[in-house]
Amino acid sequence: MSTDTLTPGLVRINYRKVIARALADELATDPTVVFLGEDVGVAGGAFKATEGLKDRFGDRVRDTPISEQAIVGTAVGAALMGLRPVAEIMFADFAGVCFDQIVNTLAKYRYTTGGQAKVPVTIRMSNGAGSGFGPQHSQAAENWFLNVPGLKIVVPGTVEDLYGLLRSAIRDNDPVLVFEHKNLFALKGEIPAEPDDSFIVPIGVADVVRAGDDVTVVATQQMRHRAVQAADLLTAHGISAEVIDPRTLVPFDMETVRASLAKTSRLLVVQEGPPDGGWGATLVARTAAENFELLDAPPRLLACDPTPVPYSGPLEDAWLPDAQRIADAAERLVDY
Amino acid sequence: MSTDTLTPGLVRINYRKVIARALADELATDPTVVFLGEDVGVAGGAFKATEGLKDRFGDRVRDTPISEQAIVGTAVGAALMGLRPVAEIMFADFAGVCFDQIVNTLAKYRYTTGGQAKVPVTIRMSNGAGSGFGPQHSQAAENWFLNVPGLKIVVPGTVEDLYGLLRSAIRDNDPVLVFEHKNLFALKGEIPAEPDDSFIVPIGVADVVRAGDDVTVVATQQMRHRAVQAADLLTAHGISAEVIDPRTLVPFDMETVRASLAKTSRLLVVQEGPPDGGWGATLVARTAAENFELLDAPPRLLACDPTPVPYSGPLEDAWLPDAQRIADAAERLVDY
Amino acid sequence: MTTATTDAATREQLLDMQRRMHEIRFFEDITKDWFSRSLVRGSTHLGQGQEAVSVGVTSALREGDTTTCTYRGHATVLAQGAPLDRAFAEILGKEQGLCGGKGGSMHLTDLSVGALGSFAIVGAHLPVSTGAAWAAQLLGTGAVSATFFGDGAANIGTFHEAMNLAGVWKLPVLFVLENNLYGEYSPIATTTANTDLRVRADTYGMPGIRVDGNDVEAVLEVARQAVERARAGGGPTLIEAMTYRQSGHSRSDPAAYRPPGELDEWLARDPLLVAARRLGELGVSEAELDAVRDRAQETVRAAADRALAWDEPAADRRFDDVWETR
Amino acid sequence: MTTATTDAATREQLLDMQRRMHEIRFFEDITKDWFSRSLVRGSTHLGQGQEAVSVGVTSALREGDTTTCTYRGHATVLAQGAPLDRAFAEILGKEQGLCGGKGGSMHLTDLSVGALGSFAIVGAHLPVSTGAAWAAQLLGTGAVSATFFGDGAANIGTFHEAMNLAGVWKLPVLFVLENNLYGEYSPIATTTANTDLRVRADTYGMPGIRVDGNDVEAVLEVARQAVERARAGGGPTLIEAMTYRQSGHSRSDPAAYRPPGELDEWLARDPLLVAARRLGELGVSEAELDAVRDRAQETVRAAADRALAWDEPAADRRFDDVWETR
Ligand SMILES: Cc1ncc(C[n+]2csc(CCOP(=O)(O)OP(=O)(O)O)c2C)c(N)n1
Ligand SMILES: Cc1ncc(C[n+]2csc(CCOP(=O)(O)OP(=O)(O)O)c2C)c(N)n1
Ligand SMILES: [Mg+2]
Ligand SMILES: [Mg+2]
Repeated sequence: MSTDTLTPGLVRINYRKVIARALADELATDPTVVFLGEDVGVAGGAFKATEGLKDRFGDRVRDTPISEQAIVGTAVGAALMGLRPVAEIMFADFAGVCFDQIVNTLAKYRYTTGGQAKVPVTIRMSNGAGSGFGPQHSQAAENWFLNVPGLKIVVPGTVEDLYGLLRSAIRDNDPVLVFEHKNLFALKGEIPAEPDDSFIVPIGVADVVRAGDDVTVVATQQMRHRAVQAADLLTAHGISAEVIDPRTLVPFDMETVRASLAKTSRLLVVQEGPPDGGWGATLVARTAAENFELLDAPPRLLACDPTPVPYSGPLEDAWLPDAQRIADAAERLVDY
Repeated sequence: MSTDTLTPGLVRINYRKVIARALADELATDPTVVFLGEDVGVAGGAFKATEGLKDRFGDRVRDTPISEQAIVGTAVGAALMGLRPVAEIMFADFAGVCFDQIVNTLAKYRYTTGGQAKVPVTIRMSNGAGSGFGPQHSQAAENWFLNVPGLKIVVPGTVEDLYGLLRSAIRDNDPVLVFEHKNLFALKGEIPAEPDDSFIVPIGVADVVRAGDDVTVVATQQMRHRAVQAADLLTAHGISAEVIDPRTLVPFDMETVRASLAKTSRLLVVQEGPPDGGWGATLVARTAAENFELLDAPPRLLACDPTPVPYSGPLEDAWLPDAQRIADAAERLVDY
Repeated sequence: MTTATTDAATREQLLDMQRRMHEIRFFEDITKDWFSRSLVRGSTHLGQGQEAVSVGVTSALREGDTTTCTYRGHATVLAQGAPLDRAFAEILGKEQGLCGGKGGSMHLTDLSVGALGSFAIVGAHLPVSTGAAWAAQLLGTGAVSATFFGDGAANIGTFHEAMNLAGVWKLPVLFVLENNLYGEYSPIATTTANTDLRVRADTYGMPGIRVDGNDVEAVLEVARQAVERARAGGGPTLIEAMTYRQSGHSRSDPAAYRPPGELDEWLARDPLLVAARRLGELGVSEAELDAVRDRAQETVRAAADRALAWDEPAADRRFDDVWETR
Repeated sequence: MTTATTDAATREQLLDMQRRMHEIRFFEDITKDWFSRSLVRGSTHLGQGQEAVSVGVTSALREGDTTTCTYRGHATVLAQGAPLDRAFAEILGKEQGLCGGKGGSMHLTDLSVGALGSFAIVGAHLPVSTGAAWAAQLLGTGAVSATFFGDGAANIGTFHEAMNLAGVWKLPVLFVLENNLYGEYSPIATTTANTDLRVRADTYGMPGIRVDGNDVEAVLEVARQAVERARAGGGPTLIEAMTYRQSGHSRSDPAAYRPPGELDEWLARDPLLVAARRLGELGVSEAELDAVRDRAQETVRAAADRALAWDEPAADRRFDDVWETR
């Protein structure tokens, strides 16, 4: 994360507002980039995350009806004709409404046509719990798409990663789902004052957020930040945790995790969302199969409870693993 | 599986036709059971799996427009008013179209209302590859729903299990997704000539299909049958494989798997569909976390390739693990 | 616009509807206050100015009839008879909340009064009401389902599927389109090819009636006709109630996109004023009207106080209510 | 019904359309034969009897225009210009197939001729054509998108969403509804509240035109008008082409649900007969017509033979084409 004194050439900006910056930089760079979604234009977005784009880019930024299936399908069709559409689905939970378009149309287009079709569509969605939005507006919906080859999935956890990965996503020739965690909207970070390609973050490369020797903690988005807090707590117990943020779920950077396990021999995956069928279980399973001999303790998934996201504060707070629970789980692995 | 000589009181019937029998038996038993879907009534179903029901049960069996969202939502609404609707989604792939209704409405209704609502909806869908239906009609869509608490998921692999689990599903007070594997339609089995409650198969109970000591192979539906063939191949190599069919994915019968691992110390999960985010990875992860000390070899997931389901025969055949690949994977575990 | 007739509602009934509209208005005043003071997390969606639609339609219903509505559903759920205190408690995330605190403002539900649910996914509830109506048709209960949704929701797939299904099965459904001229922030003409939404009813083989949604008597009257038709097996009706959302879309929206003067025009046609004027014509005194209002305020305040005093749920209540058996 | 005018198509053009209809008919004869002999796995959906719709509409298009269609899409994809042999090869799952054997009968696609795809999910392609039209509008290419779908598809959510979006954005789309009176097996009246599907166009702010879908000249004429309107920025059109599926829904369907006599009536109005009669009026001899037919048969047979001789893909080709980079 960023410091309080500003580096020259950089601007300080929050996770919510960096979205418009990343979009603007790509819209300005590439005339084939277009952007559509509900209230994204004139109103500047439901979260005011896309303000100013309509004024600056006119017809290339379009407000749509409340028609998520049409939004995704339209993005696909436009992509086939040479554009690079970015579609906003306001809350990731609404991906349920256009799941078919994402899973059966977008993800499979290239394959089904034997490689004829290139579908460079980016879908931006706000995901995640912790803000009291209740069961239908708080899901970690990235876990719905793991079994669907053809998509790339990015889950930026910092301002810098959101900026760099969103730009990468738009430039990518494959469909990319970008999940923006709404409980990180106020998080601050630093990006270049002027568009600068060196701040683009490649898809598929994990970030070793904190180096350590005793246990590897893999976490994304708000769990990444809690994992760092947990690492602080663990230091007091003489435990040195390595925190890895994969940043991309598909394709997954197994190599960085493997290299870490070669040091630590212990894996804790902290995943937002219920435990079954998520990326956490997938990572644990791959690790168990591919890196069994590296492990000195059972690889462990710490996820949310197997329930929908409850609304009430005390329930939602308990549902999300906090730093203490992460630290405890890591400590148990080290003590194994 | 069944023998060629018919047991008295039993009838021999195939996997496709047993669907109408199970539905008829429940419709006859409970007047609140109703059934809706596209072409399920007058036409007897796209696979002729529901023939005769409309004639016998009249208005309680309804043909719908091609409107999957309305089909599921209507089932939910009817369930709230005291009915036990069974909805057919013709191909499981079309669950994409009504994913929101299944995931956000049906699965969460009870929770969101704090337990006020009981939603005894059964959704029947034909899933699976192997028949040349191509990328949008061949998916193992059961893997899309694992991260969604509130649903039960059953995946019967025999005529007896389909009969018994479909009846259980309809009687269950929670939403149940029933996946009927279309590449098993011709499989034969035996069920009672007259409705008989002792043939009901409970949800959440695995079946030890074949006992063995050296390796535990867990597989469902067509993979279960290939696993049994693989066990035969392994016998020739002096390896004794235990084959477990979980039959239900949610809730999952971990106890039966654990008991088997206590004997074999080796786990091979064979799962139809791409590897990431599926029930296979979930089982491997749970086993690694919960039963690490039982394992003498890395728990292994043998899944299909990380691609959509290809249409062409040689491609689709290669995409699905066959008995030889299963046997080889099991043998490698035993040799570990 | 259909005009209200004197026969459509007795003085008593109108007074009662006025009381309920006042209660809902006060309920949302307090809710707004709680949110603006960050006493509550998440978001809320006020329907102030639209109360006459829910109160009018539910007044045409009888026991056994049901409603579904949106995240902007306080009015519908309260009009259908959910208790004020437990509705407040749900918004506060309390144990005694209608949904035990699991749903919140966007999910108020009270099955005991036929308020089948508030839905946070635009359009998701329309087929649920279709299903409740199908059950009524099959069971022969004569019950009717009313589903409330916005002008923006008329562009989503479920609207189309539910309307067609109800039309072809002749289900007893009232599709109550609360046309408040905006989606979240988008004026209807920017998102809707033909803004005369009522004509869509034709394509689904049902009558479409436009009504002044700020005139509770007028709403009651068209709802009564639609209910009668539905109970008699005549099938569904689309009621397009023209109304206005006096606040922004949600807690964070100042509604700066509204053209100047628009709000004032609609405030002058506030449903509480419209009903008060009518009650005046029917001989109800100012003092009586004030008393109705003051009693409503009293009732709502007392309910809010009760809700505030209740406990939050214990953290492990989050595990309950996922499955009945597992 | 709009009637064809002599101006609408020259004799040459009609002869050419007749040739293409014959080719499509023979193409499906062979496909049917392969499936009935289980030379091919999976399923296929024949559109025999409906050829005039695809041939008529695509004849109104120019280079750069695009189509999308359904699993019942052989006609559209071939009419749009995909090569017969590679289309056959795709159905056979051959390496040389249009999609390398990955898609099959339900997914014939040839981007090089603007055949953007055949879709196996009912309604999924409508918004894709909307998107292609949006690109044309933004890029100012003047290109038009035609999307073909059935009467049953008119009841699914994407139909509604795509029609409304195209209407409000005034996109250059031809929504070509092939009304063949049935979904899979369900007659339209059992699934559709108002079977006059053309009127739906009104609710989406676009013209709706019904045309005799078995008269290729008539189809061409209305398509030309719609294309002209679309290119001029006038927005989308709904064309409801009344036609008939001469076979069952898919390989396994004997179509026993059809009332007696219905098929015969429609066979008497077979698009090949209609066009032949018209060509006769225009002075084309029987012998010339026979020659057109025979040449078409020849062409198609030769294409089938080429396709049969091609190789199946190597098994590891299944790993290609999932992602461009990974
Ligand atoms: C499927 C879906 N898409 C988008 C949203 C976000 N959203 C919530 S309210 C709203 C506007 C709805 O407008 P309208 O139907 O007119 O109802 P109103 O809010 O005016 O009562 C939108 C877009 C949602 N909740 N669900
Ligand atoms: C979303 C979805 N639901 C159901 C189906 C199964 N299905 C395939 S074709 C068909 C009937 C379509 O009827 P229509 O739109 O009239 O087209 P036609 O087949 O008559 O050309 C159905 C229900 C499907 N492919 N996709
Ligand atoms: Mg509105
Ligand atoms: Mg049809």
